Amino acid sequence: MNTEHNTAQIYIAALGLVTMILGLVDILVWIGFTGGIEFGIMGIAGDDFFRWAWGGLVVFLGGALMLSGCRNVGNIQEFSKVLLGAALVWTIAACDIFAMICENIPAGEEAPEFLNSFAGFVGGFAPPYAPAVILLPFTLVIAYFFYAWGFADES
Amino acid sequence: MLNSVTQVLNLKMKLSEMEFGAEGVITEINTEKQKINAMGIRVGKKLKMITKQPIKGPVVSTCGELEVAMGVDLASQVVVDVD
Amino acid sequence: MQKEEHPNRHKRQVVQGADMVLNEDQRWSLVDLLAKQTISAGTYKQTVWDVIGELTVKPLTGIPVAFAVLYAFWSVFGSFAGALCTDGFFVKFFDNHFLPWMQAIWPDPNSILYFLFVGDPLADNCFEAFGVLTSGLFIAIGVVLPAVLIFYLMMAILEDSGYLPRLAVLVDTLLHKMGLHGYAIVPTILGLGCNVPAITATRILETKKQRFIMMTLLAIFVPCGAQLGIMLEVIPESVGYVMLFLLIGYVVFGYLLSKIVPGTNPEILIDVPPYHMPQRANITKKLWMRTSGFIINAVPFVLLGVLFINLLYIGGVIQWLSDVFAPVFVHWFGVPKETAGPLIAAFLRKDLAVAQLSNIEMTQYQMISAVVLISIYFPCVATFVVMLKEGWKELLAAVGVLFAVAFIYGGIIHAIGILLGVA
Amino acid sequence: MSKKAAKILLVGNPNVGKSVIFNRLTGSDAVVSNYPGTTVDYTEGTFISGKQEYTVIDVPGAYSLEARDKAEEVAVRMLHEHRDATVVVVLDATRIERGLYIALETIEMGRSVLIALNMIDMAHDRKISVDDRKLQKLLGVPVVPLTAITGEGIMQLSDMIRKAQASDVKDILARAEGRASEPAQASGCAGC
Repeated sequence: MNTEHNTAQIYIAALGLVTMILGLVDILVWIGFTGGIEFGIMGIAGDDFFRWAWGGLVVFLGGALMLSGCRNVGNIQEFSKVLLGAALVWTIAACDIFAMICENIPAGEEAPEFLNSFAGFVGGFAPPYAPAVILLPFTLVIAYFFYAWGFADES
Repeated sequence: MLNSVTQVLNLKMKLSEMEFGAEGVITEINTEKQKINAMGIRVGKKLKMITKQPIKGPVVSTCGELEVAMGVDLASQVVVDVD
Repeated sequence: MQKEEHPNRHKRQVVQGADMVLNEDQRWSLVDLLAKQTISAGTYKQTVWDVIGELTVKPLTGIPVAFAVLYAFWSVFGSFAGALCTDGFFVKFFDNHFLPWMQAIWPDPNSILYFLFVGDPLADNCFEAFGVLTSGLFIAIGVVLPAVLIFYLMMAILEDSGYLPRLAVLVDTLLHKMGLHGYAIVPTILGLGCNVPAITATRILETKKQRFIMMTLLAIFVPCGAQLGIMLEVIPESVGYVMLFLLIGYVVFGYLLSKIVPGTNPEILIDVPPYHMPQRANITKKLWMRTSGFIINAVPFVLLGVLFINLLYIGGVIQWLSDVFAPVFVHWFGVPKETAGPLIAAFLRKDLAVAQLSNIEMTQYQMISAVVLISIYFPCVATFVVMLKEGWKELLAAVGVLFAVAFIYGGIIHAIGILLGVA
Repeated sequence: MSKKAAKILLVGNPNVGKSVIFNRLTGSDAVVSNYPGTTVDYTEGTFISGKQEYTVIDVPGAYSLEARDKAEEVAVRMLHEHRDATVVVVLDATRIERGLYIALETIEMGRSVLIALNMIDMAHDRKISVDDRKLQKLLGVPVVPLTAITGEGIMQLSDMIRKAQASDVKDILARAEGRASEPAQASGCAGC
């Protein structure tokens, strides 16, 4: 258990740090330090105040929460901070995914029909993705800890 | 009429001045007693200060299973025997 | 602290039919006696949910969560109402199917009835047609309804999960200084859906002063879901700035009002319940009741509003008003004089006014100024009526404040524009 | 449906699950009304138990009957308006004390009362046990434990409504202080 916690600690610390950096980059791109960034499957357009400045801030704060609780993750108080930090990232990612779904159900604006074709629908989910979406699978590990370490079944 | 709390070396303190996480027994409620009582915060009950918001925001405390938020001026009228 | 309102002076006379009545202290000690004999608490280990309950009310950890919740609120709203319902479905349906059909079946494009109900015979979309049955129906069903629906759904989830009191505690720090109460966040958020239920929700506040400030701010600075929907549709790139100006106005004028308005502003004293999983049955019931209430109370006004504006156009009233007020609009607010028309229209439905604005040539900053002005200008008729129900004196005072605010704030925004060099 | 609809008022603190109980009891015919002269809304619905039809009113949440805000004022007025109604006081089993206060106030009014002890599952999770039999004996009115969220105990609640009865606070005090051992008359059916 202890070594598992140790590894987890390092993992969460690294994840928190990366999350903070990516959140910060979201904001910086919006401010205008660079144009939109594309890096592999990750894309930061930075065009919209709401999505990138506000959303980026939430990602940044999520990373900060994970980092603040990583020192002693076996402790319920500290773990809750980590979980909350992950939840902030999930929120942004879920909103992004929900937006993709909503945008891809209808056919394009010029198309005469109402519903998108199946291929068109699936195609709408092609990369690039926002950092929060890319962080999603990595932060879901924290949900695994939540169950694996028995925090879930106390109630 | 409730049991008088006589403990040694305890510190009487306003709820608004308590440390985060500090616990104690309420000894006086000097304002809007009826209203505060109705929320379940009463003299003789054990209370734990959870948090207070910055720039004179509300104070949150728990009293048993109850969690109550009150403005800082109200909180300064609740006196707690801190242990 | 003396109380402003003594709601029940008749309290004591009512207790009858019982042999004995306890006073407050006696009753509490009886409660203690009963509790002692019936309740036993074992040792209970704090769960993650309890800790999160605490974390979300502490400022350092709670404020990030509040940011995320508001982000989600806005994002889901935009995706569902904007991208999926309005853009994805209703625009297409109304522009490609419904409008051509109306134009084809309604006889005599040159008649007054055609102008009133179908609008411009050459229009190829429902924003520009401006007939009761074209633009009116499109806005009511295609734009406003999805906005209000998703809005009330999220509000119901916030309420039932137990997050709302925590949000109230966090924002009370600011709202109390504006003469309000943390729970003023409820009418504020509801007002982003529709001002009518929001005005009703001001009952959550304790004193007349608080209710007056809240109603005034709602009428002035909180754009309703209909407006938001239209704004997202017509000026998507500027909505953020419009909201920013409105938010600043909300805080600044709230603070000023709290200094001016007489009355008391008691402090927050609320219960913070533990988190609960929202129940589907409860959510759907609430959603249905609120949405149907909205359809009954607000939708007829959209249709009547379009009719009324069209009549005013035919009568030449709008033209006359915009000539009279042109100097104020051009020099003081820095917007084109054609905006006078939509401003008159705004009294009936603010959302329609924004739609009309989209047809006027102007710069982005002028557009932002005009939309902000329309938002802070008069509440729609439906809001007006519910405010009247709360008391005509308050309504008159609110109207006075409103004109002052619209005049001052419009000038300030123009000045900021000049300073930034974008006006 | 022999008699005309009997009235039930659901009374209790805010956040005790009153509306969940209301939704469980009544069907989809619930109506929201505005209390005359105020901005406070309340919900009204009907249900049938045994052969009796009941009209249930979900009274706005109140901490006490010394009304301090509009919602509490409406709660007090409703209690006075419907003098013949049975009052179901809803308590949150995890935070009983605060609810007992308004329960006692209602009993002192001489009303016919039934206690719905809600959120039993939460109390169990939190290792709080409430002796509902004892509470029933002490108060002299029927106490029904239930978990409205899952629906557990709702049937018993609707069956027990006709067993609601008035109690005297003098006797409650005597029993609580151990001066009288048992309630004067059998309270409801302690067995069910």
